[in-house]
Order: sequence, then C-alpha cells, then structure tokens
Amino acid sequence: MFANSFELFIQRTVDGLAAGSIYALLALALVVVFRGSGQLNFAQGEMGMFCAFVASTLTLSGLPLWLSILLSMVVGFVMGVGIERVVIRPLEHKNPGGVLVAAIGLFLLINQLAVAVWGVDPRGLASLFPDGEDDFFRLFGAAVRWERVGIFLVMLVLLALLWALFTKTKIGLAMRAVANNQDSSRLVGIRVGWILAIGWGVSGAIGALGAALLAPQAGLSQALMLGPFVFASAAAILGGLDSPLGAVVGGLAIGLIQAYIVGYVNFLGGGMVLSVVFAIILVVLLVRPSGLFGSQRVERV
Amino acid sequence: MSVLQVQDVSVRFGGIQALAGLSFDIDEGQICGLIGPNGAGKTTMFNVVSRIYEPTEGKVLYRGQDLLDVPAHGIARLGIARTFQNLALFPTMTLLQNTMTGAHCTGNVGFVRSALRIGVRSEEKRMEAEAFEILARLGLAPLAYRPAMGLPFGTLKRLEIARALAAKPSLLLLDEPASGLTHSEVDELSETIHDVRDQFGLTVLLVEHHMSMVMGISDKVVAMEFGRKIAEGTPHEVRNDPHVIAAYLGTEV
Amino acid sequence: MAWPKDVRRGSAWHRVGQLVLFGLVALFFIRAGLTWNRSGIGQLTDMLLFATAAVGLNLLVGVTGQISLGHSAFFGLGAYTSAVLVGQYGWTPGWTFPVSIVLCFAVGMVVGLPALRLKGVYLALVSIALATTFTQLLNWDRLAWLTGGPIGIKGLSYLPPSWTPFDGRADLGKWFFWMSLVVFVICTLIASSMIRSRFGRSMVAVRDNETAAAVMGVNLAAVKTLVFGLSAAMAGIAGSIFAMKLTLVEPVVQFFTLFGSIFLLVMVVLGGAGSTWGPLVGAFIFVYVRDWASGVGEGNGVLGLFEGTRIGGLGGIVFGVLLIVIVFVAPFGAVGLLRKARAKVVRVLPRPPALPTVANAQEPQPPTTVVSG
Amino acid sequence: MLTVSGLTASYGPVQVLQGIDFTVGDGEIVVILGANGAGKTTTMRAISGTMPRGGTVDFAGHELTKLSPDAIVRLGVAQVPQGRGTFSDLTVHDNLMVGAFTRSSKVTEDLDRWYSVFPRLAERREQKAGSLSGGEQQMLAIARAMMSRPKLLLCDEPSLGLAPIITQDLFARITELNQESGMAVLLVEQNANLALKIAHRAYVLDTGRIVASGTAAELQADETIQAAYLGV
Repeated sequence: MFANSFELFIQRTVDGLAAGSIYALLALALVVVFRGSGQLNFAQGEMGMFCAFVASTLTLSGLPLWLSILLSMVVGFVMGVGIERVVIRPLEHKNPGGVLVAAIGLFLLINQLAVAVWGVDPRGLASLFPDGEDDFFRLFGAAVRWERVGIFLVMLVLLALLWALFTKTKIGLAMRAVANNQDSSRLVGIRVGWILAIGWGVSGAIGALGAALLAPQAGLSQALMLGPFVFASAAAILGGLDSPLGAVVGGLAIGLIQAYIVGYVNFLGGGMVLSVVFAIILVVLLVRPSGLFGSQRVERV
Repeated sequence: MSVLQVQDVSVRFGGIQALAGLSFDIDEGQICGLIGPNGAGKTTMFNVVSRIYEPTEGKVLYRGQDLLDVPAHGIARLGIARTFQNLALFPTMTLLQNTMTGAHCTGNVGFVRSALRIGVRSEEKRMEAEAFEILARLGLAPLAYRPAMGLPFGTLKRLEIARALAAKPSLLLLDEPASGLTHSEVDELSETIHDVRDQFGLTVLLVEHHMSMVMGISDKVVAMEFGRKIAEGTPHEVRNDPHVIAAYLGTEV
Repeated sequence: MAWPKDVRRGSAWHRVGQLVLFGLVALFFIRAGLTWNRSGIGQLTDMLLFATAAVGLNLLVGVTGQISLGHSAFFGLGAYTSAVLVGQYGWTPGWTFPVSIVLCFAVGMVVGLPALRLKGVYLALVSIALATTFTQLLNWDRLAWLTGGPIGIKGLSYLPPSWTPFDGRADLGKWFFWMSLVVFVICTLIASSMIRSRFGRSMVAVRDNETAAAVMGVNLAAVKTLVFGLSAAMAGIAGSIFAMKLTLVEPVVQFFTLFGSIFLLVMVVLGGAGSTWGPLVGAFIFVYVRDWASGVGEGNGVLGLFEGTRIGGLGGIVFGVLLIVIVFVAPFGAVGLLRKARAKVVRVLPRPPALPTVANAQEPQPPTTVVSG
Repeated sequence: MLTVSGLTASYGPVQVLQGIDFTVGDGEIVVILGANGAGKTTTMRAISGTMPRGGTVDFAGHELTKLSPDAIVRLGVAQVPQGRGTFSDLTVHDNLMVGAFTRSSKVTEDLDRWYSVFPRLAERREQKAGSLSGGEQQMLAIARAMMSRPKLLLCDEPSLGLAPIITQDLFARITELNQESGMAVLLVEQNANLALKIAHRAYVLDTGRIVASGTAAELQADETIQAAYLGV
C-alpha cells in the first residue's frame, strides 16, 4: 500500500499528531484546573464522556451538530462550576486529603449516571469535519484525513484562546493571581471562589469539546475516556502541569511516541505502548521534576 | 580555635550572585552577629553551612573538617543546628514531637529496630524527658501537646530554637530569631541565648535586624552587602563603620 | 459527675480502656472465625488482606506523605510470585511467602527512587504508570512463559498443613482466615511500633517538611526508599495469600489493576490517613459498603464495571455518592470520627512531663483539637 | 471613619479577640501595639473579612462584619498583609494591575503615579515579584494596596524582617501617603518606638483585650505602659 518507508513515516507522524491533538486538548483541561487550584481532576474524563452523550442526544433530537456540541460544552461548564462549588471547595477547607477520594467518587458517580441515563449500548456521534471515505488529501504520498486536520486546528485555536484569556483579560489576571496566592487575592477584592469555579467550568467545557471530537473515531460508550484520560494526564505531567503550552507539546509528543512505537518497535507489540510512554516520562521527570515547561520553584527557606 | 571557617564562598543561582567570595571565622564560644540589608546573602550563607545549597566556589570548614564532603543529613550529627527565618516546623506534630525530632541525630533507633521494637521504649523516654526540659526552659511546656499548626508566629519562633537545641549542638545558627517579637520579648530572647551559650558552651551565629539585640549580645559582628563582607569587628566598630551606616543602619540606631 | 471524664494516658484506667477496646475487636474476629459461614469468612478474609496492604500503604501515604497509586502492582507482584513458584515450579505455597516479601521489598525500594526527586501529583503519576505497566507486563506475550499471559495461572491450592488444627479441604476458609488475621496483626504491630519511634517521627518529618527534616539529620533517601520497600512488602504478602485463596491469578483481577491501587488508597483515606487503626476500619467500610451498594438496584454495579464485564446498576451511583459523603462527614477518616465521639465521653489527658524537677515546668494542657495519628 | 465595637474572633476553640473597641478617625494614623500572640494580626483579618468574626465594625456607615473580603475592598479598605503577600509568580506590573481589580477607570493613571512614587518598582516592572528584595516587596505590597484607592489602609507589621534603614524609609513613606491623600492608616507593629513616632493615636492589645489607649505622646510618656508592654 505504501510506496516507501518515507510515506509510511509521514503517515505515522500524521496519525500521531492527530491522536496527540486530542490528548493535548484534554491535557489543557487538566492544566486549567491545576493552575487555579493545584488539583488534578480525576473525574475530568468522565465529565467529557457525559457531555458527549448529551451532544449525541441533542443531535438525535434534531439540533445541528455544531450547536449540540456547543450546548454540551455549556453543560460541561455548568458541571465543572457545580462540582467545584458543591464538592471540591467545601472539602478543601474541611479535608484536603479527601479531595482525591471525592474525585474518585465523582468518577464512579458520573460514569454510572451515564449508564443509568443512556444504557450500555454503544452509539455514534457524527464528526464536525468531513470524515467520509474520500475526505483526505495526500502529503508526500501519505493520506491526511481532513478530520485530523480539523482536530489539530481546533486544538491550536483553543491554545491561542487560552493564552489570550490568561494574559489579556482581567479575569485571566485574576486566575493567575488566585493560582499564586489565594489570601492576597481576597485582599485585592477578587472573589476567589468564583474564579476557581470558573476555572473548573472552562476546563469542563474543554473536556466536553475533546470528548466530542474523540467520539466519532472511538465510538461513544461509557469507556470512551478511560484510556485517553490516562494519556492526557501523562501529557499534562510531561509538559508541566501549570503550562498550557506544555500540555500541547506533551500531548503531541505522546501521540507521536505512540504512533512510532506501534509502527516501528515490533519487539514490544501494541500492548506495551503505555509502558514505554511512561518510561520516557519518568526519564524526563527525573531530569526536570516539574515537566518540560512547568515552572520550577526555588524553595526559599 | 576557629569553630567555623568560611573561605571565599560564592553562590550563584542562574544569573544572580547571592554570595561573592565571602570569608569569615568564628571562634569557640563566640556569638557572632551577621547583619546586612535584605538580600545581602545572610540566609544563603546559612543554607550553605547546612548543606541545602551547593556553593559554586569556596570552602566551609567546621573544626577543620570540610563540610562540603558531608551530606545534608550528616550536618546535625556533627553538632550544627539551625533555625529558619520563615519557620520550617512540622505543622502536624505537637511541640513535643517537633522538639523530639530535633533530637533525631542524638538517637539511633533506625528502620529495623523500630519495626521490631528493640530499644525503642528507652530511647523514647530519654528523648521525651530531654525535649520537655528544653520546652520548659523556653516556656513552651504548657503547649507541649498542642500541634504546631495555628500557634502564633512568635511562639513558633521559640519552638524553632527549642528544636535546634534538642540536637545538643555545639554550633547554633539562628536566622532572625527575634523577628515578630516585641521589645520585651526580644530582651528575654537575648537572655535565653546568652544563657544557653554559657550553659552548653555553644558557639552561635546570629542573623538579625534587631540592632539592639545584635549589638547587645554579639562578641563580633560581620556586616554584609550584595554577598560581600563590608565590615567585621566588635559591635562598636561595626556600628560606627560609615559603610555599614550608609548601606544598612541609616540615621537612627 | 460531669462528662467528659478525664483519663490520664498511661494510667490504670487508660490501660483498662485500651484492653477492653482491644478485647472487643479480638472477640469479634475470634467469634467470626469460629462461627461464621463459609462466604462470610471468605469476605472477612479478603477484607483482612486488603487491610494488610492498606497498612503498608498507610505508612507510605498517610505517615510519610508519599502518594502511591501503584500498590496494586506490589499486591499483584506478590500474588504472581507465589502463583508462578507454586504453579510453574511446584513449590510449597508457604515457602513462597518469604520470597514474595523479599522480592516486593527490593522492587519497592527501587520504585521508591523516583520519590527522591518527584513530589505530589508528579509522583502520583509515576506510580499510576507503575500500576498500568504491571498489568501490561502480565498480558505481554513475550512473558507468557512465566505469567501465563492473559490466561494467567490456574489451579493453585494451599491446603492447611498437618500441624494446624484444620481439617483439610473442609476448613480451607478458616485456614485462610486465621492465616490472614495473623499476618494482618503482625503488620499492624510493626507499623504501630514504627510510628511511635524515632524512625516514625522521621517519616512524619519527611511528610511535613523535607528541608527541615534533612537539617535535623533525617536521611531523606533512606527513609523514603525503606518505607516504600516495607509498604510494598506488606502489599506483597497480602497478594500472595490472596492468590492462594483465589486459587488463580490473571491480569483482569481487579486488585492487580490500577483500580486496586485506587481502592487501597480510598481505604486509607476513609479509615483515617496516618492512624494505626485506619487501614482496618477503612478496609472494613470499603468492602462492606461496596457490597451493600452493589446490591442496590439491578445489575452487578461497581464490581461489574471494574472487572470489565457488564456494566450497569445503580450501585455505582450509590457508592460514588457514599464516598463523597464520607469524606465530608469524616475529615480525619472514620477513626477521626470515632475519636471525636469518644472525646464526648472520655478525655485522654497527656502523660505528665517526665521531668518534674524543672523549675518552671507547668502542667501541659490537653490538646484542644482532634488530630489524626 | 472606622468604629470597632465588641469585636471577637477565634481560631477553632481558641478565642483570640475577647471583644475589643477602638476607632480610627478621618486622616488619622492609628497604631495597635502588643506582644506577640496578643491578637494584632487577628484584628486586621477580622476587619478585612478574611476570618470569621463577631461584634460590629462600622466603616462609613457600612457594617463590615456582614460583608465578604471583596466587598470590603470595594468600600475602600485595603490591607497589606503580614509577610507582604505579594504574588510572587506575577510580574511587578501584574501585581499592581491586580491591585486595581475592583476598579475599571483611570487605572493607567494610578499606575504611573505609583511608579513615580516608587521608582524602584518602575525599574523592575517586568520582574517577578518573588525576585525582589524584602524591602522592595514591602513597597510593592503597599503600592498594590494603593491601587484600589483605599480610604483606609490596614498595614500588618510592615517592618517585619526589614533592615533598619529600610524600615525608616518605609515609615516615612506611610506618613507621606497619609499627609498627601488624607488616607487613614491602621498600623500593627512590634516596633513600638518607631510606630509611635508616626502615629497620632495608639492602642495596646494584650491577650485579646485593649489594655491601654491614648495619643502617641501620652503612651510614650506613660512609664508603666512602657515597662509593661513596650519594653523600652
């Protein structure tokens, strides 16, 4: 099928970047929460999955796809805000160690809620971008599907928007201030609670978008996000949990590593991909303990 | 005999030169005050001696032994203890446990013996008794079973000193022990430092902005600015040094 | 007389109270071991094994503050070590236990090395990687000669030896129960002895403030790796017994996967991180609440989800909500809650200062807040 | 302008403030003195709403104990917290911008003004606040508080950990701000001598109660108080 190994390489690179874009999107969602509150949202993937089901239901009821996805992102935003205000924040004051357990509880709760509402039969969600048999173009002989290009572009646009949010807006400045020092933020008149909740909301909306982009290829089921979430958190850690750029670089890198290992390292076989990815991350972390782009704090004593 | 000899020590972080060829000696039994504006490198100096920072150049000798050959956790056993300017206590531990942890280097129950409970009871008893004595000395005994978390700043500063003394040090490094204390409390603290020095034969290196205290109890004062030594001598000499007045003391002393 | 009553730590009344409490717990287990039916004992045995692994994890997470979501790998490593030695090489099961312990201790120490540089969520992720990698290795076809690959190793059995009072196959359940109980008690004694010693204080010091700990003379590297090793060894021995009781090992067994790690961590936090009784109470709540929840509604609930079989049922929702509710009402875990309740009846005064000779020694006041540990 | 009556506050079961009364008039500098643990910082936090409190705090007709910290800032009460509380990962410029969070007009104007008052900050506007020296951070913390155009400035131990020469400069600045803008200042200090030099009136706090009050000159002259609380 492929004329030469160079074409094959291009093909794998393209596939890797496409998969990596999704990881990058989900990793961005994790980073937004971590920057604000120092929390790793273990229920992130399930929130996205839930929203993808919402989007699917909305399209079935006749709404256009883009509007369905937009509305599901609104649902994701509301879910994020709600979870932060109802569960996470009250708990942070009472029982910081319990946040992790609560997140695991949320993980179970949302997953099983999706089962209760939509059942376990797999469903479909149409793609935002052309994904028919012939919707591709050739680059150095390798087939590049338009859908993949679309996902990649969405991810880049999102990165730009987040960058603008953090550096150009007042709310972004407040988010950075809250991430740095909550007590002082209160003293300059920032409503810290709402800023944190908005962070979770934005993250919920990004997660919903990521799930909606993933579902057409992966098939929509309650297991949709289990695997991608692990890769996405690996990506976020690799890039540095407080760096949006790091999330994107980390996500793309992991997508590429995955594609090359499956393609080139026959000895391992597909089953060991995650292990190799983790081994690479471990090496990176041992050299840079807070990821490639994460800010290294010098502890002053 | 010199207890501590700092020889041409330089420390750079990235582009910042925190210490630039600093040298001074402290003799046995002396109280040496280290003064200088914020950012002069005083705390950095402490961190070099307690092996938290690696100096880029230079040597630190403790009773003739090169400290740079000793790992961070080996410093306490040599007899060097310190306090922290911004508090580095163990917040979930009680004051008693904090102080007993300070005595870590005086004990020897390790991993295996603690698992098998061999010799644990007697060591705990000894450490507890000693810790109580130190806490009582610093007026902290009534709070012995309170967790450190949430107690007032000044109380915790005293706990820092108690914890350092628990190590039975021969060289004690105090990083701004009087910050956050009122005048009368500072006077009390000066007395305490004087007393423990005499009683345990300590050598003390003291960083402090409270001029009355530094000048009052130091046998010798070293003044620093921008990582360098700008003056050294008796409190009287340093107080009247024009460099020191310009860089640090200002008009009212 | 007014409540709460004051009791001085170490006094006769305090000792009596401790003995009564201890006796009641012991009585519960003895009675269960003698009179409960087979499935009841089986479930209680599982609970004890999870509790044993949780004791180790508690030393690491609760006391030393190093987050690990990789303990399913040690639980599984112990299980597979015994299974391979018994199933492939025909060893007597009892002799495989020390091998499990030593192997897990060694692997645990190596795995603890990243903890010398990584903290918090970064360390947590590396430990997740450990759990995931372990499952992938079990499935890897190139190691199938050893592990049996996806099929695993089946047909294991460990009948009670003749020196025990148990009667062969009929008493199999009781044999595993008593064995698990003894192992659990030994691990708890080791853990509680450690916590109340110089080494234990250095563990808490590492959790609270590493820099200060090092300045006090605590060897951070030694403490972290040794605790990692010990904690892995405890998970390993629990896994070994678990495999023999299950009579098989395969990669999909819930407690060999990442979910096992998550569940162990949940037990530690539910019980009360850092406390001696926490792991037992946490495992107890976890096992019984989970089974109760999975019985709610139709389907096989949470269990189903994680064993990769059919998903469905309201059980998962109930269990998820319960986890959240419990962390809300019991910030210091169930043990913290129990202590708070006890404080309404009996207030334990600290031991008097050991040195009454000090001139200005004043009576220490009792602590005013409930703190775990 | 500020009338505090029966103010109480506790950390868990420990009641730190036992019901204290004091006032700050228009354009006044008032200092609260006291030993460590007396409840000075707690008083500040109770006013700025960053901890639970009881009693009444009247500020220009508003009851502060019923308001959240952000609402209190909007009313014109800014606090410079103990230990400065700058945003160490943000640049000096962003720190000042955050200070103006509650305002939307004429922010740049104020920015220029404070840069000209504190030229050191202008030099370092793109540096992260965490890289500044202690004295510079204290200036930044004050400039940041001023960006909200407060009518009352709460200063919690500004001299903590500063070299004498810098403390002198700092106190001179606070006096200037007070004289130029008529802004009232409530100051908490350990350094009684210096604080009494710039203050109009003072209160002495001991274990959660006010035990003495008067003009700065009166307190400086009162030998019993000097001996008992100020230790000079």
